[in-house]
Amino acid sequence: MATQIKAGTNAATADAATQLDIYRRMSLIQQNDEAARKVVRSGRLMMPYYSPRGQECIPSAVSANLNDDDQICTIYRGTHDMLAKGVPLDVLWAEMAGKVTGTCKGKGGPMHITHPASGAILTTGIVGSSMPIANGLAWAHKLDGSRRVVIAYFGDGASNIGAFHESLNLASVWKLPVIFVCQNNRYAEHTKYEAATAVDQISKRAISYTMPGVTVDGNDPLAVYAAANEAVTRARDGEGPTLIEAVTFRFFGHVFGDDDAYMDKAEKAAAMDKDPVPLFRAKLIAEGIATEEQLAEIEAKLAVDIESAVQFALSSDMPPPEELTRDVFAEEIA
Amino acid sequence: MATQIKAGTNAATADAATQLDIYRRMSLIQQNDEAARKVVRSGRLMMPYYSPRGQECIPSAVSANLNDDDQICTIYRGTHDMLAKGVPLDVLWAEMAGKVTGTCKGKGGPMHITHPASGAILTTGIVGSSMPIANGLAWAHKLDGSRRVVIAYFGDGASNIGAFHESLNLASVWKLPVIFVCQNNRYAEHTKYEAATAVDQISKRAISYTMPGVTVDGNDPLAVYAAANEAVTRARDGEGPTLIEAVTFRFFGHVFGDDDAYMDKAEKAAAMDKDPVPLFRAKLIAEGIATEEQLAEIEAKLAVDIESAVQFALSSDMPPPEELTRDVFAEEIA
Amino acid sequence: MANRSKITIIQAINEAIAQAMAADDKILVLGEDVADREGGGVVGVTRGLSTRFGDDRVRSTPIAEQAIMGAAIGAAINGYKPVAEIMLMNFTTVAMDMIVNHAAKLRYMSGGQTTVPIVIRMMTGAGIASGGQHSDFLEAWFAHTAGIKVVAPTNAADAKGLMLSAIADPDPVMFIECSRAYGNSCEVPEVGEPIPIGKASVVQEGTDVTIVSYSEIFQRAIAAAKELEKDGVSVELIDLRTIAPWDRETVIASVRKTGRAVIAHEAVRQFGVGAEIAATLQEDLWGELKAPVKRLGAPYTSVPFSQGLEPLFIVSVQQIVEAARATIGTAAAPVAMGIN
Amino acid sequence: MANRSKITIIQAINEAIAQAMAADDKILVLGEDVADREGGGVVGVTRGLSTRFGDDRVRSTPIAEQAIMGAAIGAAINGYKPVAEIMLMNFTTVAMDMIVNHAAKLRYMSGGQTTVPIVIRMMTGAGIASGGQHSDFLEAWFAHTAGIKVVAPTNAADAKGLMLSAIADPDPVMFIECSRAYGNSCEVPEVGEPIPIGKASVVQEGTDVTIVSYSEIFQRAIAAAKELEKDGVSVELIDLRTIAPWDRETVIASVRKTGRAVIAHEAVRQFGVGAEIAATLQEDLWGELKAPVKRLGAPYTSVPFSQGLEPLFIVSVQQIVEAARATIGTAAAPVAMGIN
Ligand SMILES: Cc1ncc(C[n+]2csc(CCOP(=O)(O)OP(=O)(O)O)c2C)c(N)n1
Ligand SMILES: Cc1ncc(C[n+]2csc(CCOP(=O)(O)OP(=O)(O)O)c2C)c(N)n1
Ligand SMILES: [Mg+2]
Ligand SMILES: [Mg+2]
Repeated sequence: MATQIKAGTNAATADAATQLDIYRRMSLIQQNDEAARKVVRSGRLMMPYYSPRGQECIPSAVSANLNDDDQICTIYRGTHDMLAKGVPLDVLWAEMAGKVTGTCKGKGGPMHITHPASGAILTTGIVGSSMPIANGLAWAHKLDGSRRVVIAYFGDGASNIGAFHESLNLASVWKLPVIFVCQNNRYAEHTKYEAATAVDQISKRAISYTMPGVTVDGNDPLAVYAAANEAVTRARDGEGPTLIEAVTFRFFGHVFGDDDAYMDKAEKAAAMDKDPVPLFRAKLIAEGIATEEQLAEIEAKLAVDIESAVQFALSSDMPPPEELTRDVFAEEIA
Repeated sequence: MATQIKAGTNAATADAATQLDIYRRMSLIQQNDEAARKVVRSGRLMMPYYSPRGQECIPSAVSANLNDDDQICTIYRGTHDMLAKGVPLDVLWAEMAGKVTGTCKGKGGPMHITHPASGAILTTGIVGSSMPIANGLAWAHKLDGSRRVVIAYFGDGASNIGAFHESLNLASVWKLPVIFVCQNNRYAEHTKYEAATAVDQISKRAISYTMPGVTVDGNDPLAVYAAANEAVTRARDGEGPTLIEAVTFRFFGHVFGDDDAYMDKAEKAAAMDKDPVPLFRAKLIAEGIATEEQLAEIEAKLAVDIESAVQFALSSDMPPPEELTRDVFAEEIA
Repeated sequence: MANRSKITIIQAINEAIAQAMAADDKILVLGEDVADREGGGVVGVTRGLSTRFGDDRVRSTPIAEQAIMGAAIGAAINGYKPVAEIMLMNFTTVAMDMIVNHAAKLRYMSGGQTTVPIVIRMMTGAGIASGGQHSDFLEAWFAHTAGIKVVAPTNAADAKGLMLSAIADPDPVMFIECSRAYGNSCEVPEVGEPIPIGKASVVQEGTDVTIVSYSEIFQRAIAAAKELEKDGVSVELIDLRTIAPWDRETVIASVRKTGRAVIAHEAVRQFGVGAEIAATLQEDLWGELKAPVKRLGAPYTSVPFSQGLEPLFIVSVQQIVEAARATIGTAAAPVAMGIN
Repeated sequence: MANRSKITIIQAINEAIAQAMAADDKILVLGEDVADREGGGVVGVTRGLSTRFGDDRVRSTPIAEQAIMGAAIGAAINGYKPVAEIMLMNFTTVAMDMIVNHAAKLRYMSGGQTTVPIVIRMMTGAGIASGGQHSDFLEAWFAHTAGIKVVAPTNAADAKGLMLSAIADPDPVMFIECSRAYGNSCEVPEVGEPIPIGKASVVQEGTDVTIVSYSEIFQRAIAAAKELEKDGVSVELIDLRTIAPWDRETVIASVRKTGRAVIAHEAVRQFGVGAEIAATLQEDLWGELKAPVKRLGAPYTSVPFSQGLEPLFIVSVQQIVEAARATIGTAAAPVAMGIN
């Protein structure tokens, strides 16, 4: 599936420990999503919630190649990217709940979570905007002479906006250590991929920037891992950016509450049959990488952590009124 | 030089009359440019002047495929595009001089000339902006069920800005009758092509939009004519947009007064040796399409027209003060 | 249907566009997800239009606001009348060149030769937990831009009438819809009548203080007026409806009568629309004001997400009441004497 | 060099950036054609910097303003201090998302965790026949945007001092350079001292009327003051220098003293910066004004190209003189009596 400029040939394979690690992240994301939908449905939290269900594999396999001090820029649909990168559950949930204990004291909310310590440096609500800023972060790493890399996550719809084009061109001209990871879930809000995108594979757009571009099965952790591994290595080595298109599906509509009528029922059913979480789980067991008991134990532990984070968030305080006018500038204003 | 999606295979050849017609336009542009530089140098006119010298061939050969009611969107460096499309000299010059007799009553100036009767519908000073609007014009033609087409002219530098990407994608998805003509003169202001553009041929970017893309020698009238002919035919037939990259050179720096120090002397000298105007002139004579006398007569006639337009412009009146607040809205404001 | 029940703003705008499209086949609709295949708009404003008027006239677009605006502008130049949706007002930031440098200026720069009769529909507003990048009222930017009109209705009837005028207008019109107000309903004529752009509505006459507002905040102004009435304060309530060009005559006539004015809007107070109105009033009504003109708007911050903070961001009924009271409590001070 | 001659604004900004870069290697410069290989900036503001500080720290970019701003924002988040050039202020329209939704908001939305210490340099201004898309003053937009500072010097000394402060500032600063003023020169200390952002300069003390202005129009205000002096009018001249946050204290103190104010700027008058100042003065100096605050700005139009019209677009010395005279000629009118 690689396009003109080949990628995917020097790929490393994820070893058993790495595969288990990827699964742990996927399960975390999946269970967290279930909890989030439940809490929102119950009305205990008021937030716009963009479920990443179905896309667990992508950031989990990408992040298995990253260090804590590597950075990601993600989007409103980003809890999977954040959790995979290591944003702690408590502060994530508290931020989603708008509480003062959240990553951003509740001022950012789910669409603008930032947690520098884990490298989750930017979450944007503007389609396409993760990419230009990822370039700048990567430019800094390059200037520092470090081997740190930056991941810019974005959707298929975002590949049609101007910022995508400007960013990939600059990243290539400046050879920045950035990896553009397009999570192609086949829909942009209510619009089918084909109705808005004039190319059959987004990875082909890499040709416009003389950049390696590759399309991978976004539900296959090993494929995503291998593509990301190659791209990350290239970026660390100063060889510049890569465009990875990971094809996946969005199980729960665009935003919580969405009625899904615009989706092709058969397409959706087929995609849900390929749910990456149970498939990878079964594979790990079948290949003897983990036992049913081991996985169940991991999952149970995650469930406890999530429940505890939800409780932490719900029981935390709202930010005090003085927070309204704080953080506009470094020097506080009246 | 064609890229993946082939263009240039069904091309028509310009017959003798067409070639002579193209030459007439080229000579008009070249002589007009000389006059413009002279007038600006003399201080008789205050305007930012972006010489199109060296790029005469492109719009001349493109326009030979167009009807009066086809439209063009051009840019600050656009007098060649306008003249090739048939904007009358008098009103063009008067507009450059800011006179009330100009196309836009002097209110637009050289960067914003509009002359709907000849199809010169938009001139923009914002890099990249000719393309999104060309789409809209073309959308109207398509809705009308007419066979009219729109040309969007832009530079190599403009191919790196977001509007380029958004426009080509939309044009392809909507199959609009628009032809994107990139006049690649190797420089964007003071920046060499390679320093800013991550692809060796801009036409390759057509792949991103599943659109035919072709690179042609922008100094070769027959090559440009053929590529444009094919693209125009395709557009008229409802088959959608084309990206044409015409490689050329900018003889006189970015804007009048520019010191050129950033330009490679040898590259410039080599390009000027390939001056398309005398070369095409010689070719027409050598091939017996025209005699020296015929061409000299055409040229002399053009010189008279230009001189007369300059005089018209210089002797025309400035717009009256009330024009300052006119044309803000249809209903005049106080 | 003499007796049909009240309709919401969403429905009112939908009806206005449908009415205009039925009367004039040059009217087009474009934007992200606006066609029925894509659900007829994320909140349903354009629902049913593509089914009724065809996929050629109602087109969903890629996520590419420059391309959306360019398509609208070009089609308008060539004789169509596109109603373009930029889903949320904050997304105008990716299309400002098309709106400001082109749509607003082309008539002027072409000396009147090309015109851009488009409507740009957008929703916005805090109070629904959308956070910092989805909630801004940016009307002051566009009001400061020559060549573009700005409209912001507060109720369904005005939304319908103003949309009809916006579509008929020969120039570009920004049409601001407040998400919080979408569900508000009132009686709306089935066959809409255009409400002129540039005309404010004196919703209630009064003698003590004039409250000027627009969009959803005007609903709060109504509530404030009720509250003030309990104290015996007689409020003149003006719904501006159009921000640019704003109805100076109506506002000035009212404040000339009451001598006091409070202006309230959702946008950040600093350099907001209220500043222009206050600056105009102090000049045009020199010596006639009984108190300084009061301005209310959001604090100088981004819109916070937290439910603990977001309600504090939006001008409240109480703030309006207090500002009005303050204008009345202000002792009339003598003007210092001039030197000549 | 105690005796070096006067330098222009171009040189002053160049020296300020060089001084800051020499002191702090985290300072970067980026923008179209800013490096010496590309001529060191279209008017030479960044000339010599890439040669002196290296191509890594001074980078020419593609024509891609979103990419430029994104690169600046990201590098700033990671500890650098980029000075980004958006060649002309009108080109901010293609980068508004990056500036407004990101640079200005990230500190707030992240609860203070990420900061964006960038300088955005732009030139603009009518009067040099650049036409409708290259001449706008858009400072009111940014002043209305919480989280971004706006600076607009009128002379070389201030340009140097303000640029040093802008670079040192921990938050984003828009730095507006007026093309018409670039060549103005004055004595400028070789080693620049930062001039605080947010502090206006009282350039001349006076007692009859305060004229507030900034950028090149302030030069016209100086000329107007000279003219008025001939009539025996004593003018207090305030160069605002910073538009946001503007120096309320200084302006209010001055107008409290003179009782009269004229505000003049190049931007369109309607919904311009003058409105905020006038609105503030009428409120904060209620009863202390001897005349209504006068605002001068451009008419509500695009910038015309023609030399027959363009000069009429820009606020003139004569207009400032007349406005000041009008404030003095205004008969002091008694304030109408309040009802309580
Ligand atoms: C500039 C801009 N335009 C429109 C929107 C509204 N919007 C939010 S998400 C979205 C769809 C994005 O689709 P895609 O990029 O495929 O990402 P996904 O949601 O599928 O993960 C749109 C149109 C926006 N946030 N920003
Ligand atoms: C959005 C925007 N950014 C920057 C500029 C300043 N500018 C004017 S022309 C130009 C160079 C354009 O180069 P190219 O597209 O190659 O066209 P050419 O001038 O060579 O014909 C630049 C950067 C502009 N006009 N608009
Ligand atoms: Mg998607
Ligand atoms: Mg070029």
